[in-house]
Amino acid sequence: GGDDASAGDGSGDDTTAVTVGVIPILDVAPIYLGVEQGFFADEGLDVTLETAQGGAAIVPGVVSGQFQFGFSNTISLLLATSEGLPLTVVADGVSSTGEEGNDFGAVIVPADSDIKTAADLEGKKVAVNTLNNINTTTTNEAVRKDGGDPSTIEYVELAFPDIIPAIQKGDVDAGQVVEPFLTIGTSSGMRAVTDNFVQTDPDLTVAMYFTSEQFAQEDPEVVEAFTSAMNESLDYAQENPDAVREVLGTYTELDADLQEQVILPRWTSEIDVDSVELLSELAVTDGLYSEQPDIDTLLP
Amino acid sequence: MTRAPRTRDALLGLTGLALVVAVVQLLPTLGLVDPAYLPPATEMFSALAREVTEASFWTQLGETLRGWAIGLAAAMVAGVLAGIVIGSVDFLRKLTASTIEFLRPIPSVALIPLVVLIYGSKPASALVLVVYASFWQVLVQVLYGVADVDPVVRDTARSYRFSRRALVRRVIWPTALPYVLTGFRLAAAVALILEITAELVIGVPGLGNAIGVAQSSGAVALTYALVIVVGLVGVAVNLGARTIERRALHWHASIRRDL
Amino acid sequence: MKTTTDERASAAATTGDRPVIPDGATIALDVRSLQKVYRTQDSELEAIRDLTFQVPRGQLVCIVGPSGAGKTTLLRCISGLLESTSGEVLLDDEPVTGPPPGMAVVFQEYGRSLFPWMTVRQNVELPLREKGIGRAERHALVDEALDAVGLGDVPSAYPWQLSGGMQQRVAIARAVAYQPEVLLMDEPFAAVDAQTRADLEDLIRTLWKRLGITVLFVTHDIDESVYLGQRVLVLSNRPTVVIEDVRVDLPDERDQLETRSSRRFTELRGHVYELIQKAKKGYRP
Amino acid sequence: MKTTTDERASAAATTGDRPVIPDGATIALDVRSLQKVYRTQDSELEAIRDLTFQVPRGQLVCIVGPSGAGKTTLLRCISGLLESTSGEVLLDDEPVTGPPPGMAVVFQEYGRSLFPWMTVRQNVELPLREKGIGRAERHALVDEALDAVGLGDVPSAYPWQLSGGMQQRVAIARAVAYQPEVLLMDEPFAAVDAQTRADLEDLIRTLWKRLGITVLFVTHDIDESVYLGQRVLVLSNRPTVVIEDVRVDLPDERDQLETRSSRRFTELRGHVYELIQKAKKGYRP
Amino acid sequence: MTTVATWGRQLFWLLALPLVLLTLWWVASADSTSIFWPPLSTILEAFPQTWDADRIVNDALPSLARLGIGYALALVAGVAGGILVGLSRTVRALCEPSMEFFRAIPPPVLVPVIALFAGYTGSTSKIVTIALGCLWPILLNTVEGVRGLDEVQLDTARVYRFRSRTRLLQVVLRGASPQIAAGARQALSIGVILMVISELFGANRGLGASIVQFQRAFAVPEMWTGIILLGLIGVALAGLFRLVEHRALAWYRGVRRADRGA
Ligand SMILES: Nc1ncnc2c1ncn2[C@@H]1O[C@H](COP(=O)(O)OP(=O)(O)OP(=O)(O)O)[C@@H](O)[C@H]1O
Ligand SMILES: Nc1ncnc2c1ncn2[C@@H]1O[C@H](COP(=O)(O)OP(=O)(O)OP(=O)(O)O)[C@@H](O)[C@H]1O
Ligand SMILES: [Mg+2]
Ligand SMILES: [Mg+2]
Repeated sequence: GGDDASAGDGSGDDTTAVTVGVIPILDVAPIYLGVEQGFFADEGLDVTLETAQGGAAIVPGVVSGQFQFGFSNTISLLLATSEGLPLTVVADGVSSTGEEGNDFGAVIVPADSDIKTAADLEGKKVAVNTLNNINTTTTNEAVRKDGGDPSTIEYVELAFPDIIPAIQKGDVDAGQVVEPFLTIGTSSGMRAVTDNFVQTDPDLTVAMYFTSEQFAQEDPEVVEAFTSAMNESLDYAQENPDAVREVLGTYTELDADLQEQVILPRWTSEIDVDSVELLSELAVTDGLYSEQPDIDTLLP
Repeated sequence: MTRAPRTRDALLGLTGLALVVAVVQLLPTLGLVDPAYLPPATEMFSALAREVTEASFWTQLGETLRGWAIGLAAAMVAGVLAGIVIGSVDFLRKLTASTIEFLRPIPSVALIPLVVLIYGSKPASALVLVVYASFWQVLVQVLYGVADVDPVVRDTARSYRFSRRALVRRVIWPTALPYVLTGFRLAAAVALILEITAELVIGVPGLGNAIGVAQSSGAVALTYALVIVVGLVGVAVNLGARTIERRALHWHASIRRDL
Repeated sequence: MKTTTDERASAAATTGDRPVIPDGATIALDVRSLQKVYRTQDSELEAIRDLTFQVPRGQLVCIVGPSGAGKTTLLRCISGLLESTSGEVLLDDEPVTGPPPGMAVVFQEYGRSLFPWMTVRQNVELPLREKGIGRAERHALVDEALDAVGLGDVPSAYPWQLSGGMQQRVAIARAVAYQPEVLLMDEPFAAVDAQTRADLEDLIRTLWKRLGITVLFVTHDIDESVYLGQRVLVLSNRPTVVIEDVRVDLPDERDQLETRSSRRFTELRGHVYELIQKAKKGYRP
Repeated sequence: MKTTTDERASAAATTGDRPVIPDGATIALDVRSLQKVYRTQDSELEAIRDLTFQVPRGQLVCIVGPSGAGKTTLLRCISGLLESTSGEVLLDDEPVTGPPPGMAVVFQEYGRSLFPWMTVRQNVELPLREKGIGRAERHALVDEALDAVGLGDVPSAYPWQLSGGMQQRVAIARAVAYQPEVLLMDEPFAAVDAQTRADLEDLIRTLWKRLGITVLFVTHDIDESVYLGQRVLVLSNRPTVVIEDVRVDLPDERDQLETRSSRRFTELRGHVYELIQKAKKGYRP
Repeated sequence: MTTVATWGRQLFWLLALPLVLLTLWWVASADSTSIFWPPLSTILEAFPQTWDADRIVNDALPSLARLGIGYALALVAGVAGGILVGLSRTVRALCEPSMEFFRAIPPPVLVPVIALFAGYTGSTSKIVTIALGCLWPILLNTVEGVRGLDEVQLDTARVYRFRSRTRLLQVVLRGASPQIAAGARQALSIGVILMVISELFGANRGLGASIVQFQRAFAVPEMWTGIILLGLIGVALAGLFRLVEHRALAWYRGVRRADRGA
């Protein structure tokens, strides 16, 4: 894949160079798009995007000042805050579409599985990409809402690319996947059982962009500029799905068919505070931490 | 006279690789595994062929190789020096034994968040992981090598009152050399593994990063193609090590017998 | 203060009418009640029980004794490579604790004592370099030594390309080129042919005379011990003590044919042979 | 079809009036135009140029020659450990390609030929076990062999706890206990004392007579070669050829004192000594 | 008497440097406010709560069991393969490039392939991962050990026509054992590393999985306790290894010591 995404024309006089830690997945398309469209350059930012494999590596990177901004899922940010890491959210990242049967993440099972609804997941072995994180929390909530007891589910951690083959081999009964693996799964005959994000909250804020408190205090103008460019990018992405599908090819290795088929998430410049609070409560229910962190310090 | 068997060796090696390729080709085509997860070798190679035409691939390969080489060199120098010093001073050997055992198994992977924190800039954090992991490989081999000096040889050197320097250079070093080279080969592989893993996990630019991107995009054939590149780098490193070995250890029983 | 001849040592001489140590000689090597016990995990083995003898500077002493008596052990204690269990070894009145300067050793395991990663020439040259001898002189010494042992034509071969006897001669050349003050040799001619052996014997005597070095020479060849030595130390079976300290009162100029066919030579070798036979049978004084 | 005495071999005998190979004897070992060139990366070294000789079954042949001549190389070719460059070695009319059954070898590097992880007893016993000899008989053979070489008291020691001469005797005991049909020995007594050496010489002759084995015995001791052998093969300097095939026409019953002082013995040893001296000077037939 | 003194001395050598380093760490980190460098006291406090009986039984022990099985497999395969490869130039030439190829591939990318054959979630794929990683140092060292065997010893075995079984077990294996031990020792610590890496995939419990989860939940002191526990396990395993090596290589130490005259 080419990496000319950063070749924007933001070579103004007083541009500030910032590095953003992102995960090379569908969810961060807006920032690539925003860089391409020059939204960041307009705000005087020269953005370098660095990819990391997961939020766990991005959070320390932001704390240590190696990245000025980062992208991470909401639960990870809550966890970090509860452990006293000084983080501040600067923009929404990605949200659930809120449409049942048409979200960018779901729990899938083999077509002939006897798991028909979320409650059927009780006592089953379910693959997720990270234990004790957003995907388990939301799946648990979906099961709970369907009248099941999520505590009986046995979660197993597998990388997204391995979840589908693991389901096919019968190593696990079901798996929580996001795009493009959802499309890969359903097109190979699997069936979505429940849209865990939508079930939890149709407006669920799944991930957000953040910076360190220290940076936010030292360079409020840069943060403001980033927020505004980021929000612009998010809105732009939401309005131009075709542009999104196109930019995917620049930083992922999705083949052309998949680029067309994947279900895009919802991008919005509005952080849904309620859903963040809900997630924080659910995290307590699931025992991820015993005391809710102070959401106000985290959110802007 | 010496060329013929070496050509034969090379041919045999290629045969071995060809066998592996054949197995990888047959497993999916015979339906023993799902081609969606292990595509036939031909598909991997065509993905590879596409990849090598892209400039970014060569940049990534270069980044990986540079990180690997610098880390390995640092680990070699540090490991050999430390190994010889610790190995030839009884006091130090005893003193450090337990600490070495303690530090050695700590997975470099577990150090990733720390490394990211301390050494902000990214290639440096991969470097630290690479050096940390391969250092132990070299150190331990050198320690074994130093301990392997033939007592009669050591006595000879002692009775002729060799200086410490000469003892190290003329006696300990040649004895330890076979071990050092084994250490080099182990460390080279470990360094490559850590470099790639760091690229994969921390996002240090390089082949590992490319593998990560391919993996999370579900581009299976490309993932394998990149893995093949990593493997080939390993083969090349070993060839180099063997060449050095043939020259540096021509007196050693293992090489002599091969002539 | 240098020790000189002491009563005990002269009393031990039973052959010839003069003592084994000439009056007023300076003592180079003084072995006093040396004992060596090898300790292994679950057993002890007393190799040397009680050895006391003195060697004046510039003497050539041969040591003979049954196989397994403790000759190698003795040499290793003298060279400071092995710690003794009790007693002490003094070299020029200094207790030996590690290998002393100016000493060369030819090991019984000649093959293993050569560095396989160096050529013959490098093997011989390295100790000289360590001694700090200049390049030109070093080269001359190495060439001379290799020629003397008949290996002038293989300097660039590696030890493992040589026959057993040739390896042994490299080890000898190394010791000879080193120009030591004290030379310890442990069966150094065991692997060479009769003619070469005779040549090497004469080489050692020539060197010894020319350089005035002190030589301890372990051998199993009784004729050789008498032909070479000024004195033959006959050791008992393990645990070792001295059975007899034989003075070799042959003229200083020796000749392979003449000396060996002299009556006194035959007498002496007969005497030593008898002692060895007694030693083998377990005789202890 | 067994080969018998051939013209060439008998013609080579120059001492004594009978040929070195008795008429009608069965040939056990037939070495034909053997050549061995050592090849290293950048050089070649011709160790053996052209060796041809035959050994009838049950003969005891001694081989002498200057150091570095190629004696060890010859033994290694015969034992099938080394491939010859040209020519061939036949054992009982079979070409030797690998170590043949029923052969035992005592290596010149005796120390390295013992397994350091086994005790003396295990070292001697293992080949017997491999030969498929039952437990009881094996034990008897091992005990007997160790006693014969004077090591009856150290069976549970490890080789590295032994002196050089003792190690060599372990290697001899191993070969003796094996009860081979063909026995190759490469300077097997180099590291033992004179008395032990004499005993071992007699041991080998006794065994040879009792078991009727064929023995090839490399030695540097000319007296030993004449005392032991029925025939002494004198080799030239490298590249090796046979200088002379000396028949030892001493009576079959030999005695350390009597035989060695006989006139014929002195003549023979003088003759062999001369040959060696000629060989050393570079003489080639 | 002497044993007490010996034990005391050994204990000293064992603990001297670690104690010094721990003290340094303690002092250096005492006032640390950095999230990632908690004071050592905090870490030690977190230790007992983190590694309670439940964690030990359900996380640590299964991990160790997998490590044990994987390591044992690697040992058998590595030694057997190493002897084969070491003895035959042809086999060596045939296998070496392929071996180097697979050796160079990082376990994290190899794991999905292993999972394809050994299953994603069970212990099998983890054991295979551990075994594959431990294999290389053992194999390589065995190959080198076999290639460096004393020629005279090999000749002796040939001349006395040892059966191949005897030749392999009594001569080749024993002779190469010091170097095999070197490889096995090295593999041990690689095994611990892979025990963690293997649990990064398809695991929900286990020592490595726990550490990774602490790390991802930013439970830094707990993560440190995990790292320390891994180190301790390393030391314990090394001690165990030394016990075995001590017995198996008694002769080798004897050879070495013999010439030093102990
Ligand atoms: N490292 C050792 N451990 C235990 N015992 C040993 C050791 N080295 C030698 N010995 C024993 O000490 C005794 C004397 O050995 P030493 O090598 O000094 O004999 P030697 O007189 O040199 O014999 P040879 O003439 O055969 O070389 C022998 O009985 C031997 O078994
Ligand atoms: N591996 C080898 N490579 C090259 N040359 C060798 C090798 N082994 C022996 N030679 C050479 O072959 C010649 C004959 O060696 P060999 O060991 O057969 O002599 P030898 O008659 O046994 O001598 P010695 O009586 O000293 O043991 C020597 O010149 C030696 O340098
Ligand atoms: Mg000795
Ligand atoms: Mg020889």
